[in-house]
Amino acid sequence: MILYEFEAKRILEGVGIPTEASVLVSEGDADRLRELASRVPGPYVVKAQLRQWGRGKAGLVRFADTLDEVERVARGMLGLEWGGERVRYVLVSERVRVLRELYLSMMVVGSPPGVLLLASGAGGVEVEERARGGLLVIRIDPFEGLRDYMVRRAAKHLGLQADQLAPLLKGMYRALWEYSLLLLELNPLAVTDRGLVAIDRKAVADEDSGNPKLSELLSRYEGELGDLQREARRWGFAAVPLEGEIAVVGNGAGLTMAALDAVADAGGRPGLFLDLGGGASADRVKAALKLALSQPRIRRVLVNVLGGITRCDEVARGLVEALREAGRPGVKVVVRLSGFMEEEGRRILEEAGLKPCGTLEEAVAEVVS
Amino acid sequence: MILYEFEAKRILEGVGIPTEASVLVSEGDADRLRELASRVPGPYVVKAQLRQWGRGKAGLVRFADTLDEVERVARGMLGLEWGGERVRYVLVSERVRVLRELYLSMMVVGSPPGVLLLASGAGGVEVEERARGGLLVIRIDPFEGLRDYMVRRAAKHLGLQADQLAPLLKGMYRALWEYSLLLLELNPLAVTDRGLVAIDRKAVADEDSGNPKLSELLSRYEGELGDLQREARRWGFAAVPLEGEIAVVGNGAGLTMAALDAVADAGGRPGLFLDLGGGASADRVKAALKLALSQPRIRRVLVNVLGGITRCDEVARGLVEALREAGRPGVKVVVRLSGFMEEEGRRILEEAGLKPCGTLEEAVAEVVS
Amino acid sequence: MAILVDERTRVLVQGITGRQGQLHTEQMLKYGTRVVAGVSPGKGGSSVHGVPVYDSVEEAVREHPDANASIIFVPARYAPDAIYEAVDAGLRLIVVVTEGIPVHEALLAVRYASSRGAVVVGPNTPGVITPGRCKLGIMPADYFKPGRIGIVSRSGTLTYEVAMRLAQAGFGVSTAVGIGGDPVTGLSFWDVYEMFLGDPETDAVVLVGEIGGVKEEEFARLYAERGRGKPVVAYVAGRCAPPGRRMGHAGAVAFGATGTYEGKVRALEEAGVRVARRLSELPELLREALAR
Amino acid sequence: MAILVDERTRVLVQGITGRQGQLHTEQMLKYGTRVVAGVSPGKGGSSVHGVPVYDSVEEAVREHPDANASIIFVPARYAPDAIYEAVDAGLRLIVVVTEGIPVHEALLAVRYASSRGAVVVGPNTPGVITPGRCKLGIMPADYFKPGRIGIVSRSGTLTYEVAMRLAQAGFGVSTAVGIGGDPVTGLSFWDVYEMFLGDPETDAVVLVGEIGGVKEEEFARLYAERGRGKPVVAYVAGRCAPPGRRMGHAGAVAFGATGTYEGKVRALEEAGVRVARRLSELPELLREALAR
Repeated sequence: MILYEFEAKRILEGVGIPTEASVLVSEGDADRLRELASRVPGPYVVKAQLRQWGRGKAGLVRFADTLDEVERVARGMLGLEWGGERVRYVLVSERVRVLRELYLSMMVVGSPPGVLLLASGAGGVEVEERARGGLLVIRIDPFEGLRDYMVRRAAKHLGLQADQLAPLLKGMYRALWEYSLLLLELNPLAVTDRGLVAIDRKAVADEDSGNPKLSELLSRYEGELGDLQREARRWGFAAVPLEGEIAVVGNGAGLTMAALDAVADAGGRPGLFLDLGGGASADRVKAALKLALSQPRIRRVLVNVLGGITRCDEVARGLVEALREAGRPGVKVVVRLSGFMEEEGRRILEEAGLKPCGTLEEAVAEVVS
Repeated sequence: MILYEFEAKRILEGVGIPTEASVLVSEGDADRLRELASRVPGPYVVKAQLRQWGRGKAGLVRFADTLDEVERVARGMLGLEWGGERVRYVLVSERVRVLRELYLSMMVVGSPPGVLLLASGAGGVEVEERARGGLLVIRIDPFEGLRDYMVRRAAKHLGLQADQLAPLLKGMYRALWEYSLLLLELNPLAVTDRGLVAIDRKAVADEDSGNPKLSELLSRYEGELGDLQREARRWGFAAVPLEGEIAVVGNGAGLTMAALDAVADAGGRPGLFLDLGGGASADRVKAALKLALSQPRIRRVLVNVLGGITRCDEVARGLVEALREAGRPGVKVVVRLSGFMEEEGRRILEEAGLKPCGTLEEAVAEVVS
Repeated sequence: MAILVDERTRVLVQGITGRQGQLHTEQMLKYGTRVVAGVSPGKGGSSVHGVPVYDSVEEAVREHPDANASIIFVPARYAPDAIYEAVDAGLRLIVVVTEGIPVHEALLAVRYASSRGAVVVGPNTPGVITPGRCKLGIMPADYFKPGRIGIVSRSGTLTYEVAMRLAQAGFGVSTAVGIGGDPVTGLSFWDVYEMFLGDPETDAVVLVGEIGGVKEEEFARLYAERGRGKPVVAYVAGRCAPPGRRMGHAGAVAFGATGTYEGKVRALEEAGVRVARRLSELPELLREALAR
Repeated sequence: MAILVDERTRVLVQGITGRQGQLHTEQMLKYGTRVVAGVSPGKGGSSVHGVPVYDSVEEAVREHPDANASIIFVPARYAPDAIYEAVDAGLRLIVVVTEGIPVHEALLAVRYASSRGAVVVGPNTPGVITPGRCKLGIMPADYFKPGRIGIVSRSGTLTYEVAMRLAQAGFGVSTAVGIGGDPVTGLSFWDVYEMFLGDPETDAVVLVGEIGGVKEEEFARLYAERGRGKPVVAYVAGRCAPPGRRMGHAGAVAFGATGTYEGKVRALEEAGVRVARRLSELPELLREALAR
């Protein structure tokens, strides 16, 4: 789960990391915008809140000198659609006088297992800019935690006093564990005449963590899900709506992405990614197909299931039932099913007028044709 | 630092481990004894509070059925001297109906570094008794902590439900880390008709930990120190008063204990153990000798210093000064000094009428003669 | 030889009495895997498909001292505990099938295992198979034919797809290892590649990656620095996935410039790894790599 | 050979600018120990007795890649951090002279070092000396003559006393290791004994113990179970110490039935270790043990 910037800001404030004064304006508060913004000293930065990267380049971070300007800019942002997402919130922040921009981040990594601390004397949007400032990488073993010597090393690299940097790094490391964060990024971290201020930030949390401290954030996140994704979550599916009209349904993220790539490669326009996850049982496959069929934009469906131990005949019966219950005229369904009792499964599909394919390529060719 | 039982009891209660109802009576409260004890439901157990093992065998844990009995027994205990210690507190506890006695303890160990969890179905005073009940030893790696599977194993061994035992073990493990405990022992842990109750307990804390949670306990401990030990702590010496009249002063616990053993072996009666600790500098050796000389019981002093890098001539001058400033007629001082500039040191000692010895055996023979 | 598992592997199944545990114990036994014991707290004394069940790993290992590997089917909430229990009982190979283990808990458990010299495969892995000799996992065995190609993959079903295509093209598999789809796993691509390097029964390695994380990039860096002992051919899923969206349940999400398809392919190719743009190209690339 | 340190040891001194650090750097250099660098945060660029000083271990190791051991003179409060820094910089032998490190912190630091394959000697140790070849510690070198007896000790000055007595009786020392006086140390008696077992330059081992803790008992158990490759003669200090009193600053205290003199001597003797009742008996027992 990618957190909103304002959510990350609150987490940082909770662990004692200085941030700029700001006020959050949601769509519903649009009429109180000026009043809310007036609580923040100008001049301003107005930032669209989005669960993705790249808003800066898209013009969704804007300076404003007056409240009039804030109002105009913020109203322009609220409700905007960008990258498949609606701007539900804007953050109106005081514009901090920045003497120097730094970059600091921590992320969980796998091999060897630990947390990476990245620090660069050059803040800013681009990785390349960071690299120019020299990117310091410190590996924190979870069994040692953040040690003072690391703080000293990072401080030296950034041209800061260790005492000045210590509370920030300790706060970040604490937040990473307390909030089950996979990534926490201060970019830029501003050197100002009143010390270090984290004026922009990103965070990604492990939504499977079951961490009670994330429950408020999770419920906001879930409240923003469309019907499709809400229904998918109920079944434990992973659904990502896309722009086109072909739904790609499969079991396993890798396999389903591979099918998606193959469809796009063959000139098709994927409109839905739907991963059943583990356990391609008959009822789950049936539910997934019904869900795909319920999407008005979807004109074609590719079901690609490598059953393995599950009986293909059962899965085939589930698919046929789904079509009978939720089939839409003019929606073409192509199935590729492999595993135990495959022959019997193909027979059942054929009898129901479904096209059973032996390979992914065949199925892709069929669905885009 | 060996904690008082009542201190350990409070720690256990703080981490949610059930204990019996009790009231603490200090020497100063002796006149309110009956009133205090009446807050506890009878029948009673009256326990002298001591910073050592073995009070049970010494008759310092007594049952009492009535408040009259409590009063008599407790008054008999308060102020008593036992094992070099005065009974400053008694704990008056309700006598819990025990269905079965268990033993549980956790201790910090060195190799491999971790915490040992010991559990036995036979509680009681003696190790042998515990062994009879089968002593389960579970090694807890600090990097895993107390895991549920360990709780299940211990519960099975003790004939308890895991759910029943879990809060106790988790509480003990937490207390061990929160209070820098080296040892925490529930012995016995009582199985009663209202569940598990820790009716007796021992704890040893790391007094060097600098742990703020120990500060109250440490100041009580320090408040009980005699002048000798208080002065020793000021210098960073370790002093243990003993029964006899020969003070054994040395640098390093092992060497000083070896000298103590040698003195006892030769028929001498040690009256003070005084370890200078690291750094046998002239001023520290001087201070130690003065401290030993200030003890009225001490008639002879053995100073055994393996200087190493420190200059023996400097140390010798310090010793001579100490004698000049604090020497007592009739107190014999024997010195064995070894290290850099040893010859010069011996010369200085001889000039001052001190007997410099070349070996520990020589010095011991001289001091007991 | 092969890597990780072979005919000497003696398996203990943790969570054997659950639905998945029972099903896959049966499947592993059918395949010929030597499953010697199962563990399920509170179910000690029973048996599953003839395999005796114990209350704890410690008891199971005491009764079956030949056990040298474990496979964990325990639900996510209890799975970390099962890993610690297996490590502490001295097992040196632990396959964690369970998905949905909190990442930070997995981080600690996996690090703990490594500190005690145990290898964790997974979490969220289909397991390990050395075709014809030992299956320690949940993969449909039919897709894997014996041969001389090593497979290392972040994916589950995509691995089966790859193995099937290799078999159709005449390539068998020495060992296939699912390192697991979660952001933190016990083994990296490099760890497994190094094992294949030491395995005389493996001629080349197929690496199956996905967008998200930096595991492919890390492999590329190490392969460029130290590797190249055996040819590696790769496929990376997720070329058309939109950035910032989590594709599936685990680690497949690209954040900003991290974990993108382009970044991974560039890193791999610069390191000397041929990357198939389509699955169907894999056998041909493999043939070319072996010919060189 | 010898164990732990010899002429190939290249030393880094952490806390080199402190009083103790300066003094013992000088002493080690005088002895011929190759001290290649020192570390003292904020003092980088200076030098101590000709040894260059750096701000961090990482910088020191970068400039002196031959450094393979560290000795720590940092005050107790900062010493754990110094251990982590040394481990993370890849040093594999770390001698911690500092006393008074909180036991629970030492526990974690020492366990961390072992998880990364580093050996910690101490805390609260005089260090390690291989007479005539390398002194990595604070012991007065004169007491230690080259020879074929290994010494392993919990004590500081008592070790010097023992070494002196051995020298007077004609025995030299292969290596003397102070494992450290604190309750938790990086090395156990057994760890060091095992090293001596593998050292062709050591014929027998003198173990110097103290009351308190269970280190001597643990050694006895392991020696009875697996050991006896080389004869061991022991001395245990504290026979006349009263129970329940902390003798000295570290671990020397017997609690109840744990850590008593009698228990230790019984355990050692039952395991086949001769225990000298007096220091003066050590050389004779050693002679007998070697004759057998």
